[in-house]
Amino acid sequence: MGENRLVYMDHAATTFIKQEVVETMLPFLKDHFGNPSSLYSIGREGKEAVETAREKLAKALGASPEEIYFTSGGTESDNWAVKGTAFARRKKGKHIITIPIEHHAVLYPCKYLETKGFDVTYLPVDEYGLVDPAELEAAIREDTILISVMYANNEIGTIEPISEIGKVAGEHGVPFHTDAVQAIGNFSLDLKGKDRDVNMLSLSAHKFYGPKGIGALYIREGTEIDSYIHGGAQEKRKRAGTENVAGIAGMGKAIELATANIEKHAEKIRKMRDRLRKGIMEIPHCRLNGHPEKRLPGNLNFSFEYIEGESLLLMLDQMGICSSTGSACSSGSLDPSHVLSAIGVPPEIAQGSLRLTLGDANTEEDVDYVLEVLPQVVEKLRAISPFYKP
Amino acid sequence: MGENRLVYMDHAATTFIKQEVVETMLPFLKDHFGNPSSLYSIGREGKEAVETAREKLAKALGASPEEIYFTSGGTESDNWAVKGTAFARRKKGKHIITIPIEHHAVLYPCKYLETKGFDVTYLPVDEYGLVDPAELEAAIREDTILISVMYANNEIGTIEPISEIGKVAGEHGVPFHTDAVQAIGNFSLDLKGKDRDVNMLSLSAHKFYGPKGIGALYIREGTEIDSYIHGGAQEKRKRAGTENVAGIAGMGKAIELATANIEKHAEKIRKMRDRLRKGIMEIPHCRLNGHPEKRLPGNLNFSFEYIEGESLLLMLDQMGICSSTGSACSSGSLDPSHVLSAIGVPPEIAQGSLRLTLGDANTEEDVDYVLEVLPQVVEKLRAISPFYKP
Amino acid sequence: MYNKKVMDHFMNPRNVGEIENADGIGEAGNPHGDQMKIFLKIRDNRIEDVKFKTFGCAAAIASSSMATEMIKGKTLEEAWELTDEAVAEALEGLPPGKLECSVVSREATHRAINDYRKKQGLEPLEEKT
Amino acid sequence: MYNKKVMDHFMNPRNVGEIENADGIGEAGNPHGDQMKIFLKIRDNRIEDVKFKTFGCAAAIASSSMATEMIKGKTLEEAWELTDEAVAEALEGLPPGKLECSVVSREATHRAINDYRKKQGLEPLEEKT
Ligand SMILES: Cc1ncc(COP(=O)(O)O)c(C=O)c1O
Ligand SMILES: Cc1ncc(COP(=O)(O)O)c(C=O)c1O
Ligand code: FES
Ligand code: FES
Repeated sequence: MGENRLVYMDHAATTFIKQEVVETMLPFLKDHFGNPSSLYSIGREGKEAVETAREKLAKALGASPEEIYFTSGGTESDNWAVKGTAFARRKKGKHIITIPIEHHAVLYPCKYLETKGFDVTYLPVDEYGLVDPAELEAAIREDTILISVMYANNEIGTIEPISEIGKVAGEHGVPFHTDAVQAIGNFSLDLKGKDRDVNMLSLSAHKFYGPKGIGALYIREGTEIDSYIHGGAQEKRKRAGTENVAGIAGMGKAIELATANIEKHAEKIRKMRDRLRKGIMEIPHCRLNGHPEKRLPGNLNFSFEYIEGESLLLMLDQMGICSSTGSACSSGSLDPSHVLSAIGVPPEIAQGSLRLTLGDANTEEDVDYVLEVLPQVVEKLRAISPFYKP
Repeated sequence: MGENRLVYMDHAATTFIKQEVVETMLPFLKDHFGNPSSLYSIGREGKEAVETAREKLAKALGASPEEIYFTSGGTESDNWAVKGTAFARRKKGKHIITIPIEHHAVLYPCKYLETKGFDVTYLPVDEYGLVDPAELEAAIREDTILISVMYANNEIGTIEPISEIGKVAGEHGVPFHTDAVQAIGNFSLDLKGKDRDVNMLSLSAHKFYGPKGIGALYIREGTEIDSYIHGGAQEKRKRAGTENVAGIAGMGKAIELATANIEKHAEKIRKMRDRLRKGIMEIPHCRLNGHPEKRLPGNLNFSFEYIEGESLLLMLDQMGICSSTGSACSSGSLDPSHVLSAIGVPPEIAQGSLRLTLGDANTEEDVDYVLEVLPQVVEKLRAISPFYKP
Repeated sequence: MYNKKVMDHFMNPRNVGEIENADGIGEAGNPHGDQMKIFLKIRDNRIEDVKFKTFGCAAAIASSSMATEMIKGKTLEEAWELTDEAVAEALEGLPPGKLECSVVSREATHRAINDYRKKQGLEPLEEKT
Repeated sequence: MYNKKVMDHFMNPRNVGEIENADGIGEAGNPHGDQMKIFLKIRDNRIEDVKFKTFGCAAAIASSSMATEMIKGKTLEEAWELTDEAVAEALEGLPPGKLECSVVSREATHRAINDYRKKQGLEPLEEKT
């Protein structure tokens, strides 16, 4: 087995920051330190950087700059969208529809709202994680005030039928939020075109080669939503707090780069991914989780029977391969991944899950390397497993 | 009048980032990009950086690392402390005590809570902005569930009697939050010693030579508080969201530097400040706002009669001096600074207010320069003013 | 936030001062507490000289400066027609929220003109709205 | 998160395998779905050989490896006394939350010993709690 190689296949967890992005950030960590709210010149440089980034985000999403609000990341964006809408529309109803495979940044705010008198429907998804728009429509009630369905799932990569869902939501006059944290850079969004029924959309820079701790919420003009973080007059008084100027500038650059040539980029990643998938599927007792086709170009999620994910992950790490797992052992919780459970993967199989997510850090050699190492590691662990009978 | 000089006297708005701080951050913007929640090695580097920073913050505050939670800045910390406590203790009561000169990051959450059925007492302060602990005690009711009083005010620099307030709060069993955003680095905090009655404390890195968009909330063990941002398991499940690792690492370094030699540092700033103050007080029709002695070492806040603050600020900016004002014209609101109003400064005088806050960017030459330029600018504006009769 | 033209009229305002025994004096304020006072010297129905004093933001000062420049040498009827937009345009634009800062200049000018007319025994002109 | 010793026992676990016709076999699991199976070869009341198979996290595998190392060559009474803490200590510590992963090793060992005792017609030993 090879050594001293680092193969990063966990792009869904976070990405490296592109060189140009770091360079865009640096001036705001060094000389241009002024507070964007200040009136004098050195504050205005910060202000300009913030507005330039806002324009870049708007352009990438097909939105207007006035509809972009900066936050501290995808989690805050999701919290704001869900709770901000729920509280703003409380008088109109108390029913929210979401799906059980959302990120915890959507699910836990929903759970929290349940303790505050809201009703949440966790609409079941199919074995691939897909929402059925007709079922969604049937779940809408008189008092439904929000629908939140993610653009693409972070664990199994399944891409939801956002346009159809948006259409249903729009027809019933229910505001529609989508967590697009995993979507940016993987396919193009167009909030004035095919995504025109989306009212709110969350994103996070560290998933598209930008820095951590910075994100945004798109809020379509006219959407009813409360502020969530109150204070100073930043972000048109909708999201208070001194702006993370360096982070915002970096995110602007990052989204520009990530959306410059989406099709070609996605194609390249998909090609590598498909070769890896084919190779891994040759390992016996292995199944692919998520949809065979409707999935993020870089995403692979397998279950290897008879072995446990944290062990697999750590052995791969020892071989220089960075991956992720939905095993309960890895999280310190008793239950394996809520996503794998929701699509019906039995717990003992979910325990042996491995997520590999490809991205710009990868090359065809990485694929070769994983195809060399992974089968050996799986075999080694199976040899230790009391469940495995060769 | 001189040219091409930049005198930054707005340290209360934000500070430059120290070189060592930037250097501490850089590795996490470059190679060490792993997600701290990941189990493999490159994630663990991030995790370690986060924990090292937590220890540095704890040490600087006299707290335990387990009591430090990272946030996206002072504003989020204040929002969390106020709303998180209010919602967690709702069953015990609905009364909150704060003061009218708090930062909007405390005041607006309080206003928001009033719309949710909470009762807020805005305890009047004296002409210097000081809280009277006896009055505070008298304001405590059976159903008081939170007291929030800032450590030091950002506009007029007044330092509140935090130990006495804490004692009163403690004796009545009311949790006590203090916004210490302006305090860090200016005098030493000791949450196990003199500040032991503080239950929650907010801070923000960009006020002590760290980056923007990162802060922390100290939460004393045993304090009842709800999470405010729900999602992943970060921060012991109390504050979700992928950590801003670079920002956190930077904040750790920044607080270490800012608290390494507080007395000497504060003395140096105070000396410059006092000379500046003496010189400015020679300008006729000028008054100092805030307490003559109990104020932050770097803070000066004057009102110059007959002139308007935004004009003053912009003329100073043209001369290379960065400052701040409480004028309504500068904020686009009709009312001048809520802080100056609360300490009884008449609106027309508040309009002519100027805040100069000194810090590590300043030298004695800066003081000389401001003393040369400011009187001329004041005179020039007074010559334009219809109110001024020489 | 302000453009160069605005900054120039703010840093070097034209026509600052008062006119002794002015033929017309007008004063106007806004809810910010901002205030402008304008002094006109009028000969043959024409503004021969104008001076002002303003308390207010840079936009208010620059607008005062520009407005006085624009009405100098004009007949009273011409001066009456000067709009806020024309002043803002001559300044090559004002930031959002600062457009209203030029209102005081127009109001003070109108009052000064009517002050003169009153002294002359003429009917005051009326604001069109 | 795991120290070197743990990683060593995880990457190169000692005593992996099964013993055909083992004298005692024990199995234990935890609510995570983790599982350990232990096989003892016993001679003169002493553990002459031991093998295991474990499904679980690195801590579980390393604990299994260490526990089997520690009981090998011991009398059954000595082996019975092996505590989770002793295993964790021999591993130079386990991360918080992973201490319980060694519990299955102890339980499986106890069951294997009692399995042997049962086959020998002896009373099972009892857990102290
Ligand atoms: C789908 C999804 N939503 C939300 C988040 C949270 O974003 P952040 O890490 O910026 O808090 C993530 C990533 O962690 C994600 O994958
Ligand atoms: C006293 C006080 N509290 C809170 C804040 C808000 O902190 P941040 O700018 O990090 O949002 C500030 C500064 O803006 C402040 O001075
Ligand atoms: S065996 Fe599941 S956490 Fe250790
Ligand atoms: S005069 Fe007050 S904002 Fe312009």
